[in-house]
Formats: sequence, C-alpha cells, structure tokens
Amino acid sequence: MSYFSDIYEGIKTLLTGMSVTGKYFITSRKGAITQQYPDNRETLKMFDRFRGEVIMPHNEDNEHRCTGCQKCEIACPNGTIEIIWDRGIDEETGKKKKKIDQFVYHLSMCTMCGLCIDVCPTDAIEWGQNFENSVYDRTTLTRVLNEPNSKLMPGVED
Amino acid sequence: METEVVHTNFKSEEYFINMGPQHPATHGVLRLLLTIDGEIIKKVEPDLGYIHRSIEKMCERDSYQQIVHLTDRMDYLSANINNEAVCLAVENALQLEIPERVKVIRTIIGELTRISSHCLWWGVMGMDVGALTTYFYGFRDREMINDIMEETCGARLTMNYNVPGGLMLDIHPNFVKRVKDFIAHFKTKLPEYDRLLTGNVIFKKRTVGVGVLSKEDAISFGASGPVGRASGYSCDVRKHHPYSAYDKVTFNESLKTEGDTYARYLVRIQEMWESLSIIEQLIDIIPEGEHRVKTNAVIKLPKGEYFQKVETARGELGVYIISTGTKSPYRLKFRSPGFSNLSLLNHIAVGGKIGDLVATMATLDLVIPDIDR
Amino acid sequence: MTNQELQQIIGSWQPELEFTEEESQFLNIQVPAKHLHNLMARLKSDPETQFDYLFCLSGVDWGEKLGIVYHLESTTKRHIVVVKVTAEERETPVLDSVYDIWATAEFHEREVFDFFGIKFINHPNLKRLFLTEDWIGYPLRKDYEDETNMILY
Amino acid sequence: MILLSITENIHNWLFSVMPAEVASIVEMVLIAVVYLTVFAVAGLFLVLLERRVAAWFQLRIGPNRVGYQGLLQTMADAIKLLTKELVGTDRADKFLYNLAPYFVIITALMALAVIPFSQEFHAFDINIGIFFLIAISSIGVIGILLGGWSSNNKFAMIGAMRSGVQTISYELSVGLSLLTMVVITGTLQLSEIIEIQKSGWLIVQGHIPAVIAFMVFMISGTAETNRAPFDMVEAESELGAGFHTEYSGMKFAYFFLAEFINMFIIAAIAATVFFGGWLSPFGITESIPELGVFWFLIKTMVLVFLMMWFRWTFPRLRVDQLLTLEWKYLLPINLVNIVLMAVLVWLNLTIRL
Repeated sequence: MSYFSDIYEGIKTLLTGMSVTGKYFITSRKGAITQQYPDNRETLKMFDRFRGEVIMPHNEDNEHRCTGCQKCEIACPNGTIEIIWDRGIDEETGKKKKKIDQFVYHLSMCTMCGLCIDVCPTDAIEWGQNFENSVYDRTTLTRVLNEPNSKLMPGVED
Repeated sequence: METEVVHTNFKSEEYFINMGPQHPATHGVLRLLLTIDGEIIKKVEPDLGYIHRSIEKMCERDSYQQIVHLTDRMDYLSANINNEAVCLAVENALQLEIPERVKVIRTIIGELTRISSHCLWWGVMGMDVGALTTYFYGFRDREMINDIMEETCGARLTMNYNVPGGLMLDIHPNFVKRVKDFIAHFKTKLPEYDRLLTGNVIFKKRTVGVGVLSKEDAISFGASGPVGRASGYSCDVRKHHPYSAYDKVTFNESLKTEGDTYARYLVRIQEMWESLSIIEQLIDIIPEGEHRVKTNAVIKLPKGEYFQKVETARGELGVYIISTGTKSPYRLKFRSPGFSNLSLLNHIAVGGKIGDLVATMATLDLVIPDIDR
Repeated sequence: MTNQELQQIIGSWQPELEFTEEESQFLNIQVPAKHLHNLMARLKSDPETQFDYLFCLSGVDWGEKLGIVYHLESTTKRHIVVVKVTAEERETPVLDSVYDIWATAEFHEREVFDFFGIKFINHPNLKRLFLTEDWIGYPLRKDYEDETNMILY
Repeated sequence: MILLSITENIHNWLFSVMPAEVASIVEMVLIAVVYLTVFAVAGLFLVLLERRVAAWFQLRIGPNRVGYQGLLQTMADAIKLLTKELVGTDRADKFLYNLAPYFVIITALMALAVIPFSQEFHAFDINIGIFFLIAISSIGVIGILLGGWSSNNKFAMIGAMRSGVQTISYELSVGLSLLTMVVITGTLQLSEIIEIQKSGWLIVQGHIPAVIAFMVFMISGTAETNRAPFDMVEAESELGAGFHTEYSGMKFAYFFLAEFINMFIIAAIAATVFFGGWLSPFGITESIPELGVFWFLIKTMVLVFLMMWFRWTFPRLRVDQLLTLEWKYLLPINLVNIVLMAVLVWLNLTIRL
C-alpha cells in the first residue's frame, strides 16, 4: 500500500513546488528583482556610506584639508596611497612646514577597507559613491587626489 | 598469484576524472580528482591552492587593524564574523572593555551575515541538485541583507566593519527599520523555501541517506558548524564559548542525528529561523552608548598566545595569535571551518554516485577562499 | 575540569612534560618529540581527559626550531589543552603523525608540511597540499625569501 | 482554404511544366525546405520562449533588447553561432564526431513530417503514424551516444551513457502510453485519430486511464527529450555540459535546436493524441478549418509551457532513481493501465459526446 501512498505523496509535493513557481510566474508582471542597469542610471542612487573610491573634497577656493601627516599611508594595507610632500614656508609665521605636493591614490590596488578614512585626523579624504571605475588603461586608475595648485584649508591644523 | 592476475583482468576499469578547477559544482576553484568506476565514486582527492594568497604570511607583516580587512577575503560569505573573530582576539589580549552597544550590534550583524550566507547556500544547493529557480529566490532575500549592510557598513561583501575596539561607524539611522522589514519579509519567504525544495520528493530522494557522517567521525574529522550538528555533535561555539551578546539571547542549537545530506540541509534551514529569532530578540534593545573604544593607533599585543573561536556560517573559525609584543603577530593561524569540512569529503562521498557527490558537496557549503586562505 | 586537575592527571602519566599557563588562556604542555604520539593517544583515550576534538593544528617557526601547536578540546567534558612540540632540528624536521588519532590531522599535517617542511612519520599521503609539487622552500618559515612574490615593507 | 489553394496551384503548376516523376521529387524537396525553414525558426522561437518563461519564473526579465521584447535575440544568437569557429578535441573520432549532430537534428525534423498541424497542413499522412513517431524518436539517441563517445571526453562519455540508458528505458513508457490510446482509436494513423476525436477528445473519452496515460506520457516524454528534471545527460552541476561538452558553433546549435524541436514534438503528439489536435474545443470554430493550426499551436504551447514549468521547478533525479521511476513505477502502471483501457473499451464505458 505504501507504493500508492508514495506516488500520491510524491505528486502532492511536486504540485506544491509547482504552485510556488507558478505564483511567481503569474505575478511576474509586478516586477523583476533584477535591475536594467545602464538604463536606470538616473534613478540609481548609492547609499551615503557606499565605498566607491577615495576622494578628497575641495572647497570653492580650491582648498583641501590634508596636512600630509601620512597616517593614511601607514594605515593602508596595500600601499594604495602615496603622499609626495615637501616643506614649504608658511606665509604667516615664516616657519618651514610640511605640505603635500601630490596625494597619489592607486585605485587599482585599493580594497575599499576604509582604514585610511578611519584614521584621517582632519577628515581630508572621504568616500565617493562613484562605482563605474572600469577603464581601458590601468594606469588611468592612478589618480592624484589633490587638485593642481590647491592648498591647505586654513584652520585645519589647529 | 596467478589467480589474482586473472581476477584483475576481469575487473571493471577505474578511471580518473578531473572535477574542476572550473566546474559548476565546485563553487570556485576547487579541483577534485575523482577515481570512478562507472558512476560509482571510489576516491575523492581534493587538490587545493588555486587561490591561495598566504593570508597567514601577510598577517605577519601587517598591523592588527590591517589583518581584519584580510579576513574579509577568507570566507567572504561570513566576512563580518571573520572580522569579529580577529577583533575579539585582539580585544581580549588588550583586555579592552567593549561597550554593550557594540556587542549587540556585532551579534545582529553576525546573524544577518549568517542568514545571508545560508540564503546563498540554499539557492546554490537547489542549483546543484538541478532546481535552478531556487538560486534567484535565495538571492532575492540575500539582496535585502546586502542592502542593509551596504547602508550601514558601506560595502556589500567585504565590509571590514569591525575594528579592534568596536565598530568603524555607528549603525545607520535606518538600520533598525530595515532589519525589521527584512524579518517580516523573510518570515513569509522561509516557508516558501520549504514548499519549493524541502518537501519535494525528488529532492528528498536525492539527499536522504546520502553522504552519511557518523558523530564519531564528525568529531574525529573536526567537522563543525551545520555539518557537525547534523551528525548530532553539539559544536555550536555560540553555545559553548559564548562571545559578544550570545549569552544574552536564548536560541536552540539545531541538532539532527541522521548525519546525511538532508539533515545538513534541515539544520541550515533551522538555523535561519534561529538567527531570525536572535535578531528579533536584540533589535529592540540595542543599548545607547559609544560605538567604539579608543585604542592606540599602533596596537601592540602583550607577549603571549591568544585563541579566539567564533561560529561562522560554515562552522568554527579559530584565530590563533602568537604575539611577541610587536605591532604585528609573530604567527597567526586561522583554523578555518571549510578546511576541516573538506577533509571529510573523501570519507562520505566514496560509494556514492557523481550526483551524490555534488549534493554532498553542496551541503558541506565549501567556500574555497576559506579553505585556501 | 580545571587546569590544575588536568595538570595533575596528565603530569602523572609522563615525567618529561612541562606545564605552563603563562601568556596563554589555556594549559600548555610542552612535550618532547619522542613522547608525542604516546601522549596524544593517551589524551584522547583516557576516560578522564577524553580530548577527542583536535580543533587547531598550527605549525610555528620558533626561530631556532620548528614546532607544532595542537589545540585539543573534549566534546564531553569541554576542557581545552594546548600541546606543543618542537622538532629536533631545523633542516629536516621530523615528527610523529597524529593522523591515526584524529582524522582531521591528515589535512592539517599536509598543510604544515607544505608551509613548514615538517615531515610526519606514518602519514598516509604526505605531499604538498596548496603549493605545486615542484615548489622550492617552505613559505611560512621565517627565513623564507621569495623576491618575486613577496612584498616586504 | 487560401493556403490550400496556393499549394494546390503550385502542385498543378509543377506537374504541368515537368514530367510527373521529376515534379514529385521537386515537390518533396520544396516541402522539405519549407519545413526546415519553418521549424528552424520555430525552434529559435521556442528557445526564446524558454528563456522568457524561465525569467518570469525566476523574477527576472529575460532577453528584451534585440528586437521588440527580444524577439530577435535567438536569431542573433544563431547568426553568432554560425560564424563561430568549430573547435574539436584532439584524438576525437572525427567522422563520428561530425556526424552526430546531424543524426540528432535530422531525426527531430523527420518526426515533424507526420504531425498534423491542421486538416490540410500535414506533410505525410502515413497509416502507421504513431509507430513511425516512436521509431524515429528513438534514433536521436544514437546521435547523442555517438557525440558523447567520439568527442574523447570523459564527461561527455558519462553523459552519453546516461542518455542511452535513459532513452531506452523511457521509450517503453512513451510507446505504451500511446498504445493505451490506440486501444480506443483502433488506428495508428494520426488523421484518423483526430477524426475519432470529433466525438470528444480522447482524454475525455478514455477518462481515468486516459488521464493516467497522459501523465505517464508527459513524464516519459520529458525524459525522452532529456529535459529537467531528467536532464542527466547534460546535468550541468555534475557533468558540465554532458555529451555536447566538446561541441561548439553550429554543431552545438544543432543539439540545442534538436532539444527544443523534440520538446515541441512531444507536446504536439500529446496534443494530437489526447487533446484532439487541430480540433477546436466543443467544435466552436468547426466552420472555419483555417483555425485548426491556431488551435493546434495553442494546445501544443500549453503543453510546452507545462514542460518548462517542470524544468524550472524540480530538482534533477539521480541516474539510478531515474531508472527506478521508470521500471518500478511508470512501466507497471502503464501495463495495468492498458488492461484497464482494454476493459473500458470492451465494456463500452468510454464517454462519447
């Protein structure tokens, strides 16, 4: 007798399974879970904390907040950040002072761990939400984050 | 001697087959050398190392903060729990007092990670036994967790959210609401998982009695996580060596005694329910307070040896640190769950068919970077 | 069982064991290489200890010598002990395999062989696990150098 | 009627311009060409349908870029496959390796010849129609076996062996379940089978045993076409791609197309034998025979959809369970069913409207 009850039970479970997929088939008009990516660029908004790339914000006077302390360079596990600095002369005090020449960021090596941003004492760098980083030439992924002729924002070092 | 020769002449021929490193069922770059007689498997020999990055050697030159981010890349499906393991080891060594808030959030995030890992496993399990649709249903639910993670941690897979001393950022204001939404959503979807796959007669035929692992063997082979628990071996680190906030919540260790593929499947499904209940218990009582304790910029552990176990989605992850008092560990060993679980594959797969091997491997839930480290 | 009790019981078996609890959260036993297999077999089979779960087997390069650290737990009594052993010499280190006591040791010992070059007597299948068969050197030793693949800073 | 008149005109014209023998040969070639084109396109459409249906089951969108709603997607795929390099393995049995895909595709297309799409649209109304179908459909497996064996690949070999075992077993059930219906009809000719169904579809006429026979036919038919949940042959999580692992380009496309045409054939046979073929339900459009094709395709597509539904819901069986299902369940049920049907017919318990 278990022969027939096996068949009955088997068919029942199969039909239960089909009812699940069948339900989704009927309601498939409601919308897919997939996104049609390049088409929805306008509406696609990344979360504020999304880690796309490291950026260095500048204000309208072309000033940034990086003092060149190199803490991020030390914190980085992959050698993604290289800070090229030299000593400039402070105009107000006339003392020699460390300032950044180039903040080099190798995006191709970055693992988006966030340790550099975590460790930065002046909040000079932060996460950018751009994730479309594919390029044809790998060398273009090496970026200089500080803009040309930018300088340190006054008051950051205090 | 001569009779033996005659006998071997009539022996059916065994042959080798290379399963992997590129094969749909090995979930990554695992290579299995199968010795097969017809369809019957005579021997399984894993060949590893296709993505070995020598994380243990890298740890010997990195600071402790940097080590945390490397653990993301081991068992990437339970990245947060791996992070937590290293952080706990470092915090215990430094004897830091961790705020309650951090503990609770770590537990919630850890359980979310577990659910998301099991969702992916469920989808892939279905796919391995041939039900391709499960993959998308599993991923649909996992997507919600990924969104929660992305909003709070900033990344979907390799979060690096834990730091020694607490959490890198406080939780996002939307976190609690989103988690509650997810719980409500997932509670309606889990029974659907059962209806689609768990009860299915073909699925049961494929899994019941396949790849049986006895309790003694499970302990001897160092099986942990759902693999061990399906054999009736109580090995939940959250129960036996509670860490973070697991001593504050009540949950059942899902145990089965059959030890076959179906039992391992059921244990994981049960674990998803338990994880949901743990999150439910904690989500309303996240204490106020600091999300992080100040540590030195350069963490130097006191000289000594430290061991920390956590329960990842795959089983017991051990972090063994030998410190000589410098900024990097002298030796750091990860006892990864997948490595031990893989070692018993030969033991349970022999005698089955190729289809059985695939089903068994799916329930071992191997993540190759976890094995290769 | 507390660490003191464990130390008493295990210490009564063999005189050459060194016990320490310094710098570690568990009881550490330093065992001479020649007694390793005996001690391990006893640790598992003795009804009072019942260390049936080898949860971590790590090779360590202690500088002058290579050694192995075994982390053992009893699944019934829930006590943990750490057994440490060092091989006699650095060039061709040899130790007993514990594969016949805990099956998980097979893979773990292969990993140790792969990275530290410690040979295990009686191991059923001792060959490279992660690295290719023709790899020269043992990467996790402290004196290993590989100028092309390693970045040291 | 328009279609009929066109074919009639062509027929008359051909016979008027050339000798009768040559004209018949030309006519046959013409029909073959028409069938080939129509069903190559139909096969491509089925591939697209499968992909869209799968997507809807899986909460996805599916191909929707090439042409309106992706209608030209599979065309583009076929053109791509045509231009691809044919890569083979070393030390393969080149002759058999190249022969195998043609075996599969030709047998698939041959079976189409006897299927009545409507009263007129019927290439070859042979009086042993069902027998012909069963015989032809079992040749396809030779192609699969050859392909798996000759490509010098162990995965392909295992797949081919599985396929041999599977097709030989399930051939029985397909045959027996159709035979159950032949007990009612008393004829093997497909046009006559449809004629009989004017007094009620066979699934209604034969009620209980007919429903059982239909279920058995659908299960074994799915197995015949090597589709999930019986896709042991190409079980991708076990064997990669099974017997066609080593095929590329158009040769691979032949296997692929043949699978879909076979699926169409199985559904078409079921529609013909169980659901009245091109007959409209309750004879609502009996006065317009042109709609026969429409009804036939509707019925076939519903059954094709059913097979797709199976595929995207169920896990795959293991190879020994596959044989258990056939030899321990389907075959005994089938044999009992034939007897039951015979008794029904003998006692005149069939339902005739």
